[in-house]
Amino acid sequence: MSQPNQLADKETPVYPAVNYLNADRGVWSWLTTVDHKRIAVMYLVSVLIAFLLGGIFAMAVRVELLTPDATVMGANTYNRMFTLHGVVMIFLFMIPAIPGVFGNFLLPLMLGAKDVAFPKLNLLSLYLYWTGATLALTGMIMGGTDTGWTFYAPYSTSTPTTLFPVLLGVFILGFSSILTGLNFIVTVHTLRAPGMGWMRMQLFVWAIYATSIIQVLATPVIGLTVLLVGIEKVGGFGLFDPTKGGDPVLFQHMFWFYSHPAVYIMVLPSMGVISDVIAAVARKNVFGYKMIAYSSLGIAFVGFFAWGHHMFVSGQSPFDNGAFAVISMFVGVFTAIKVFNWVATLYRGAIAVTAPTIYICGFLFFMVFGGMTGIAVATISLDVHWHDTYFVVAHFHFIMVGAVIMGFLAGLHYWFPKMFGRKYHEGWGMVAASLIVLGFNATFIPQFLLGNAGMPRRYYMYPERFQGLNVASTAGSSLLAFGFIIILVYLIYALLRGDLAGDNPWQSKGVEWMTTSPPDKHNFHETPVITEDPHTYQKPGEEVEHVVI
Amino acid sequence: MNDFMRNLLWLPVQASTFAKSVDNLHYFVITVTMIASIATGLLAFFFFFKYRQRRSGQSTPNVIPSVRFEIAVIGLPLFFFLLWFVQGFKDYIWYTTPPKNTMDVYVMGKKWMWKFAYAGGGPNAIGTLHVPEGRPVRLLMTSRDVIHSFYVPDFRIKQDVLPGRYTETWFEATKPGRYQVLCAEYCGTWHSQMWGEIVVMPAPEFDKWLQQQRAGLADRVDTGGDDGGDFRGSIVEYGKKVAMSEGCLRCHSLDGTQHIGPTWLDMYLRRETLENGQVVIADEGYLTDSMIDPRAKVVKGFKPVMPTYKGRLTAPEAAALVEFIKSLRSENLENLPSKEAVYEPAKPARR
Amino acid sequence: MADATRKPPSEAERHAEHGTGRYFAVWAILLVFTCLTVWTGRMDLGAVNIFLAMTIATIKATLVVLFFMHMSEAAGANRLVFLMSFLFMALMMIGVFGDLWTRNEMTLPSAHPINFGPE
Amino acid sequence: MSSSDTHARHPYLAEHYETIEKQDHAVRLGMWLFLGTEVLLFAGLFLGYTVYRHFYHETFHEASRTLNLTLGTINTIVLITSSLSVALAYHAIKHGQRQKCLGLLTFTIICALGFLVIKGFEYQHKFAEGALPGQFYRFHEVTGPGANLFFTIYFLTTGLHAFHVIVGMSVLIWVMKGVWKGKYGPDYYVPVELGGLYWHLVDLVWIFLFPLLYLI
Repeated sequence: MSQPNQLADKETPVYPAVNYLNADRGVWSWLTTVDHKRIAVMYLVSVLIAFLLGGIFAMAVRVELLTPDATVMGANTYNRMFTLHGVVMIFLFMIPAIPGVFGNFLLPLMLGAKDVAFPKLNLLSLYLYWTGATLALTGMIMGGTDTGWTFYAPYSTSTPTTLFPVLLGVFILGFSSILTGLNFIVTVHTLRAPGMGWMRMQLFVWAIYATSIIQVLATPVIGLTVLLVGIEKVGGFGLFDPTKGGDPVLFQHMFWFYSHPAVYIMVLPSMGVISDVIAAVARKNVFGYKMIAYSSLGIAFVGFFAWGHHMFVSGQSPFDNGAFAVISMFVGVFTAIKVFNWVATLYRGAIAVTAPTIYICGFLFFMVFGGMTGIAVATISLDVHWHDTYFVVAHFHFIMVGAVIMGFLAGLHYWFPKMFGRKYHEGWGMVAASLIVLGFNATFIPQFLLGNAGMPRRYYMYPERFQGLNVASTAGSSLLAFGFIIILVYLIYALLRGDLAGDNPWQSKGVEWMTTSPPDKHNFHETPVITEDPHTYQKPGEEVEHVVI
Repeated sequence: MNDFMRNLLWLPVQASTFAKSVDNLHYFVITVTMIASIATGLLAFFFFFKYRQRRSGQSTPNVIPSVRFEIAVIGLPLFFFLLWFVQGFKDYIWYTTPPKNTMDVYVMGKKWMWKFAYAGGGPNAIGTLHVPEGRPVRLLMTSRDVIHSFYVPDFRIKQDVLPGRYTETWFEATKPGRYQVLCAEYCGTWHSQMWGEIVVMPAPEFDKWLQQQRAGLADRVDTGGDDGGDFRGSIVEYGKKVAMSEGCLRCHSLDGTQHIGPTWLDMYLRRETLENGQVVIADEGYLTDSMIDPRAKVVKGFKPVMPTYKGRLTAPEAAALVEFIKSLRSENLENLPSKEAVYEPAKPARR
Repeated sequence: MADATRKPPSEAERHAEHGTGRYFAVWAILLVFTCLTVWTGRMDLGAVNIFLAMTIATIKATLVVLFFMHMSEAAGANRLVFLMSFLFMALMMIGVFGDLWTRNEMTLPSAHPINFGPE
Repeated sequence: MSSSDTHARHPYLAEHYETIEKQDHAVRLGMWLFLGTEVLLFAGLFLGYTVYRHFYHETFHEASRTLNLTLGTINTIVLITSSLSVALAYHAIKHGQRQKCLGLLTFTIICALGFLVIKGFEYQHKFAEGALPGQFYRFHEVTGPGANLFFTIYFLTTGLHAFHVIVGMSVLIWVMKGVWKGKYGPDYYVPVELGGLYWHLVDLVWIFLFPLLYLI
């Protein structure tokens, strides 16, 4: 069956009676499913709960920082709050979110396959995620950890707080991440539809493939490092303990060898989402398809070389500081290429103004601002002043909230009709999107200035001169939280009583839109044969105007 | 312009030589970042309106990049990024190489407080450090428990303080005043209260203050209680106590008399000729190495009988010994190399 | 479309003519190399010792990977993936040793050896 | 791929693969990726070893002399022989010789047990001597700085490796159960191959571990 003419004008939307959601009934059928779409929906629910939890911790931290002294909680509780905000947000939301939800749901659909390469392994990843999450959260209840999400060595191995459950939880979450990455790499290598060469895969598939490479090759090192910290804390083996001859900077090397590629595990999938959504929203071929695909792989590989820029002031040698700084600049260039290509994709497009469009506009601004402040922090002399201050906090939130969560929300809104067969209310969508973009700016621009003024991270009490900016940031964060609540409300409403979406509401050329929405249990009735390049929005037989800039 | 940008970005006052060059690069980087991100945001916004979807199912041209465009897209950002790197690395190398004539201060980071001890002998204090204006000050820092980070926003300097070893940083204050020291590496419950203060005084006023402090040193201990820390009184006294307990004084005299080992009087920065004829300056490096590996550089005329103290001296003890040796200075200005060893019991020379 | 049993691809024939002789040959070479490295290991050759032991271990490892693990007949992707992991191990070592070799003497733990052991 | 085709599908062909070759290729690629992650898991420990050897090379050199070289060499030979027998078992099952494959796999598992027993002796000897990691270090023969770190790394690396030997053994036992029940034969032998691959990786790690700890 050749590629159907997806650009036919909208016929009346039909909701398939039998689809993956109601193919088999009962909770047990959900808990033992090997259908990648059901696993994706379960990931979506768990990941949103984790995001809610992380958000609550964030609000607790922001409210505490309203006054220079104790506001609502004691020092120990505050230290637990920011640690858990870090651990929950990074290990339970950012890393598993887009690969777990959209990777699982869309990768087989975009490749024209029936399922991922190892369906049972996919279910095991989900169970490992749940086990790791419960372990980490029980660690919270059993007294919690106050070491920050980085578990730096001499403090994490000598603090009396219960650290072992969280470390074990992170270790198991690492396994879940490895298995997902492994699954996706094999799927992309072996289960592509006939006619789909490497250059005919959609850019979301490229981004997920690059992310999976990082997941598979970087996560084992954090698994070992976290285990070593656990053994060190329990057994006192002296591996990172200077009083026994160990070297704490070695811990930092091993930790950041994973954690810097980990930030690319978080941002690359959202770049993939943006590439796909921007093409669909602008109804145009992606400008510089090859450049974006190769820079995804470029970020994946060169990202492994740059971990030292987290340790500029940690006693690392000036030579290594210089080496890591140069390499960080090259990783920055790959992101710059992508942003230029996305903006160029909008040129002479036919842009539909919808909620994903606002997220994309926000994404582009935040990606450039966040990315370039990252480059600024990589110039070593500035990092001496900025390291471990709120400037760095603002930088990585610009990337994590500004780029990754904007990408996640753009994807959630764009693929919501495909996943659940219903449409969300466009008006509310745009209101919420603008609120979030505004609230985000109001929260994190003051934090850049706080960093310049010299306020260090993880401060429970701070000198009075920083109070003004902190109050502004807290006000902004409540606006941001309000935006997220609105999204939750209208998405749940759309889930229950949204109007039907039909197979291809956005009239997009993605392969995943060829099947019904919500898709059948076995995705495609016949495996599609791919004959065109991805994202080509010309009607068949229409004369195509070629433009080269 | 400098003050306008500094206030715009909420940067603290520039109170050290390093601060100025850092801020100049800062202004350049931040302006280019602001221009680039606003331009991208506006361009995207402009495209949103100019190329709105006018009718449903509207088809669009196939726009592809030319090689020229690709090179520009890679070249332009790379040029700026590498330019910043070069300037940043140059400033950083200047920052990590302290000048020769620095005034050394030993900094001890301990759970939620900073302790300062002047290298050349002088009052050591908890929390406040008095430094002269216009003279480079080098901080030799170590920690007693976990990793801290010595951060002075007004000087734009920050350096992690690691347990079990020394890290160093330096600054040259340009404006008298009181500047806050903050801990920047999470170190426990009261990480947020681990503040200190650097009081920058005009140079003559500082010298007078130091002289006055040193005079009354013997009887007045400035450090206050210390829970079992090994800094009882000044570091020089501590060094003397270590020298006595480790048996150094059996071979090294303190008042210039010849004995089994070279005398420690006026040893610091003395030009010693070694057994192999090589001439070496007895600076901290030589003193520490000789403690660890005495047979490596034996002074001419002396037997290599000194046992190695490798593994028997902890870092603070070795440092205290060095300070004790540096504090033994007689009035004679000219520093003669040591003569040969004398094997009778040492008679205290009358001076 | 899919026939019931494996269609006899050329790959199977290539496997068949490999007798078990190859495995015994590789086994014998591995034992010889083990004895060699043990014999040279305890000799006091200084720095050469480390280099020699590592080259022998690498030769033994490549033998095991190529013949016992059939990397020689494996598909391209499998080889690429396995070699990438060694590349990243080497990258981690280079990054860390770039720091240790050029670090200021004072900031190395070996500069102030703290002897922890029986008093 | 409509299900109405005349040929019976291959008994172990999962329904989302077209042919058994595609599935075999996918399974092998998945296994090699997993072996890559195992290599990187041990890479962390090898990095720890090289860093601390860089800091305390005399003590590491001295301490490696106190290890029992004969037991180490026997262990290496045991593992290499078990690697051979696994390869032969894979060869046998590919040619349908079920009994021979079972015999060889049992021999491999016996070798693995032997390796663990010898390792047990070495550990017991170390516990007696007091050559234990970190704060438990009471060994009098080696007293230079970093001596306790050598034994920390010794116990961590050999401990993690022994754990992988146990996992490898259980994988081989699971494969033996399949061979015993006749699941695997000339037309379906990939699981035996994967069990063998994992065992060869365990042997590969020991090939590097043995000189680092015992010889240099």
